[in-house]
Amino acid sequence: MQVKINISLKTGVLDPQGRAVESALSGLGFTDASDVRIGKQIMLDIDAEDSARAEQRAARMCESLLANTVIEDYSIEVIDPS
Amino acid sequence: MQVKINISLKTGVLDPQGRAVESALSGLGFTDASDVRIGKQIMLDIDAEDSARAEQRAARMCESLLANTVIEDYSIEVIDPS
Amino acid sequence: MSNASEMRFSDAEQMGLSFEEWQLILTRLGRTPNLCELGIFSAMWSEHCSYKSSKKWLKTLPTEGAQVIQGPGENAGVVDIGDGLAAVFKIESHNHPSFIEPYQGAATGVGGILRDVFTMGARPIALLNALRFGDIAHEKTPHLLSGVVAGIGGYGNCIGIPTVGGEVNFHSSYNGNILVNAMAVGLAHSDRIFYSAATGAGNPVIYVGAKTGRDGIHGATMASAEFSDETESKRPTVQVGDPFTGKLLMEACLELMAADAVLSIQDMGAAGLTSSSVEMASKGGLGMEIDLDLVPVREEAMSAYEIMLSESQERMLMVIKPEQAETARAIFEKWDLDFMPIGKVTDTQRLVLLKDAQIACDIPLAPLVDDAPEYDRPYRPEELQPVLSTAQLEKDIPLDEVLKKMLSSADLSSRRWVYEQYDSDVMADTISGPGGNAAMVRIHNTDKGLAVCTDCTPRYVEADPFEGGKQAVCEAYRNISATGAKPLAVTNNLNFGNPEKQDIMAQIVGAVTGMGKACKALDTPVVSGNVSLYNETDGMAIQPCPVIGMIGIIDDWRTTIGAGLQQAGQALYVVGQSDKTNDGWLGCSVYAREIARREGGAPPSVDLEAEAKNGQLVREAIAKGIASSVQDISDGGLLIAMAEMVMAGQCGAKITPPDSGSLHGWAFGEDQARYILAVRDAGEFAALCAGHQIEAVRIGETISKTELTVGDLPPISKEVMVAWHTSPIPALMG
Amino acid sequence: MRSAILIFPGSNCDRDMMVAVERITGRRPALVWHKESQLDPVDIVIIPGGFSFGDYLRCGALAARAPAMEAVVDHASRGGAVLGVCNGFQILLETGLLPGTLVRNSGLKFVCRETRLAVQETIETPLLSNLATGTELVIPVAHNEGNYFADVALLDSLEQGGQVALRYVQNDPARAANPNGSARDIAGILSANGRVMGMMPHPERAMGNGHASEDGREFLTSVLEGVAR
Ligand SMILES: Nc1ncnc2c1ncn2[C@@H]1O[C@H](COP(=O)(O)OP(=O)(O)O)[C@@H](O)[C@H]1O
Ligand SMILES: [Mg+2]
Repeated sequence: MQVKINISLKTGVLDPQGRAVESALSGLGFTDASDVRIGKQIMLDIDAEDSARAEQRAARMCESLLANTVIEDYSIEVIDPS
Repeated sequence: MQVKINISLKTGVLDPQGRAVESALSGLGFTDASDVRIGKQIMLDIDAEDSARAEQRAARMCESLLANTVIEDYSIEVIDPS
Repeated sequence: MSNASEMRFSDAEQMGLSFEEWQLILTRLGRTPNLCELGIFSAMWSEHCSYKSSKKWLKTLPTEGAQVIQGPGENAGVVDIGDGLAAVFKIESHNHPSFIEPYQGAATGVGGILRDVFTMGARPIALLNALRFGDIAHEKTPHLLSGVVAGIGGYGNCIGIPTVGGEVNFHSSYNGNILVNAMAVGLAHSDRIFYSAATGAGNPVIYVGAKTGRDGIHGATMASAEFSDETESKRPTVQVGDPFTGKLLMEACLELMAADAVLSIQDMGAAGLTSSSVEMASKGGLGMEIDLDLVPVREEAMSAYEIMLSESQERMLMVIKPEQAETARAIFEKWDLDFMPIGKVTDTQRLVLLKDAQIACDIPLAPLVDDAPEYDRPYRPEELQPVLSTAQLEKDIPLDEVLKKMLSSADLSSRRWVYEQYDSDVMADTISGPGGNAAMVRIHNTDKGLAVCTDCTPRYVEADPFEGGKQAVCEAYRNISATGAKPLAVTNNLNFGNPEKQDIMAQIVGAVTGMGKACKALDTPVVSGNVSLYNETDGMAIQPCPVIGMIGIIDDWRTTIGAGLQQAGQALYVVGQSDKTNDGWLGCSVYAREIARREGGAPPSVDLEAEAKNGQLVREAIAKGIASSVQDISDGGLLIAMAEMVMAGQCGAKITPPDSGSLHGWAFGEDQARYILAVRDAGEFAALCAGHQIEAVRIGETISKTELTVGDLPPISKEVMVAWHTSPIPALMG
Repeated sequence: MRSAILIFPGSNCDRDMMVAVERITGRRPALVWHKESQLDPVDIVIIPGGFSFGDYLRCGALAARAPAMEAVVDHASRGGAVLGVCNGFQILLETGLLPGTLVRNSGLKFVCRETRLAVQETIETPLLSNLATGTELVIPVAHNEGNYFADVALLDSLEQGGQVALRYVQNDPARAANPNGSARDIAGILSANGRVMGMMPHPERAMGNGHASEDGREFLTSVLEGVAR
């Protein structure tokens, strides 16, 4: 089952990369961009009976490794619940 | 207008990070995970009249800075076309 | 093209083969090749693997000397450095891939050259690079510069080998063809060097490292083709470096070699499994049989052609002692790497590949290697450039203004922005890192130090290939000598345009001949190298750039000195300059380009005898503790060298120009074979010079104020010079 | 003085640290492979710099989940001393033995350069025993992610609790003191009990004897003598 996990920095956590990208964008003339934040997207296959179970496993993976829950939030989407 | 950009490695391009994470997951007992690929998710605000225009601007930003189109694909989603 | 269908000349042509080469393949095989076979021929006969345009001239290089353990022809050169130890080193280009994808191109360049070195049983101890970018104001330059530098750091920092030196220059001829050359130096026991020749029919052939994907297929032929805007848009699959796996592979290979299990070993570099299997088998005078279904792959349905030509990174091919197979497997398992017996050595002198239980390739090895075409390409040297007189070039601009312009010019400004992105201290043996003359790394746990540098002055080579080839060697020689180390040997990277053009071929011939002559005169034989041709975009060739990487040895690293001035009250001398050259050679100089806005003109001539003599004098002055700082005089001339000594030092300098002649010529002329020395004892130094029958000119002394004073002109403070010097690149890069 | 140095795939300052510790103490540290789940009793565990697991996912994230780190957590929970340098600091943060996080350098580039550090006034700790408050040390850094980040409340509490061990101070007048944008110029911190320390600068690269500075030796000597008492 294909699962998509989005990991983003909690609000208030410093995102130097996002900041630098924002200033680079404005340097290139993209002054219409603001509030740039950079997160991760993890795609993976989980061998599970149903999507509820896949989501549960994904959450476990996030809690124990994929996200640093002190500074990051995560969201899970089961893409292909075939 | 809030825009979400997903950037992922093109198929066939080696994803050493994904590989390392996959083997760490399996070391932690998550043997049900496979095919891990790690990409980026960029959230930003674009000052535009409508979502078509926001999407167009985002595509420009991807082409000129955000994505490395030699090895990465990108997709754009306008989240809040308010 | 499908694998099954019979190949035609049009297919061969697409792969870059000529009609004669196609005919030769038909004759040698006695039949038409299939796709996989044709791919193997085209890769092996590409410029990149066969050196078909340059071989004739490479053979003229001096490659022997008492210090040489292994000259060109192996993965890297090997030089004896005493105490049972050997330095193993080589330089390699990754120009085209770095232009397409600067980060990954540069990173994989570093990974590749490191594999060349540890394949020979050496632990890498230092990395260097030589980079050329387009005009600093060109729109692509910042992107390429930042990507390449990040990529070099990305690989070297992660794998934990210090990047200790290199060079970066800018010129519009590189706008569409940047140069990225990476050099690695390793350390091995001189009686435990590993080679690539396969041994013992029946012995297992093992594949280790990362899995094979569809990356960079036909990179070797790409590197041999001229660029056009079209190739840029084609965007072949880029190889991605994985320094983490590279580190594991390095540790696993070194551990396996220590366990005495390896008979022969070869990394998979350009043309991947093709060149590694062909070279191992042919060097051993044997054959090889490989079952491609056993090759670890990371993509589905890969054809024989794709597996053989993939340039996926971090892979090795080995022949091991059969009885050690289990030990070997355990080591690779410990490091979480693939370890797969994929075939065996045979005595058939053929390369036989199986795929899906069928023969996918069966070709005799001899034609692949021995019949690789070797061209004697015609060449026609351009007319030599006129000598430009100082009067033709000198501009009526105040000296401090010229100094400011020069110090903040693209080519002379500080490279700190670049080298601070490299971990230059890891391994904790860096005695002096980037930013000075040659870098020095300690031989771990000993008193010895290895000095290393890379050098080339393309504008000289363009103006006069022969003198320019000599000069590249001499400049490296001076950089090594200025640390007190004795120059030992060189590696070289020949970066040129299209050799099918007679003027370009003449550049190659001239530069290689000059380089050879200098290496012979200075007893620094060539032990390895690399050739990168077709560096042209839409018919515009690069300034020729035959980079020299040199190593030298010092018995006690504690005796080395730097360029920075140490103490007030010391005499400053120029070695290698008689009063007669006070007029200075401004033709083809940085001054001519930056201030007089005139490129070309004959470059300064190179006197090899003077180079050897002056180098010897400087090394002795350092060894005897007479000199306290030394700087060689190169780009920008005497005043730039002097300014660098002040900027790097603890005190200042007051120097006096000669009474007559051209002030700018004296300050910025680029006459060769010169050094500036600050000496502790002028009397001792005079005696040393007299003993060597060398005249040194006293130009001034060190002073306690950290400033540079020239004659009666107002002093220029160190802070001001440092600001001129360090700001340009950060300003460009934002 | 018994010490142990952890080695992960991708560690690359393990040998440098081993050489430094042996030079100071005359005794070779035990080298512990990441797959080992037991630690022999030691006075201090040192987690060296490098790119454990390639820095993939987040720096230190994969190493923090290795079996050997469970043993380190045990050791720390019994009051054992731990020093993490550079990647070792990142690993300690991921393990939760130290609070806060390290993010990308504000310049978004790897930075390798000399820095000057000032020893802060801290809670009671064996790790800084010989170093008076205000002592300045010149020690190089080399990292991509050394930008210490925590929310204001945590930063305040670290300061008030005497957990800030080292700060960057002016070295070269022509350059910023702080090489990476680190909050409040923090270069190293202590755990609440003063027995676990993480720092970005590399003391093992400032051992004199050919290095540009000898201050790292002074620093490590203080650490090693402190925990041996
Ligand atoms: N310019 C040169 N001068 C001397 N030797 C060279 C030169 N170019 C290549 N060689 C030698 O030819 C051999 C093949 O080089 P190369 O194809 O770059 O090796 P690899 O396949 O390991 O990349 C090496 O031994 C190399 O040192
Ligand atoms: Mg090789």
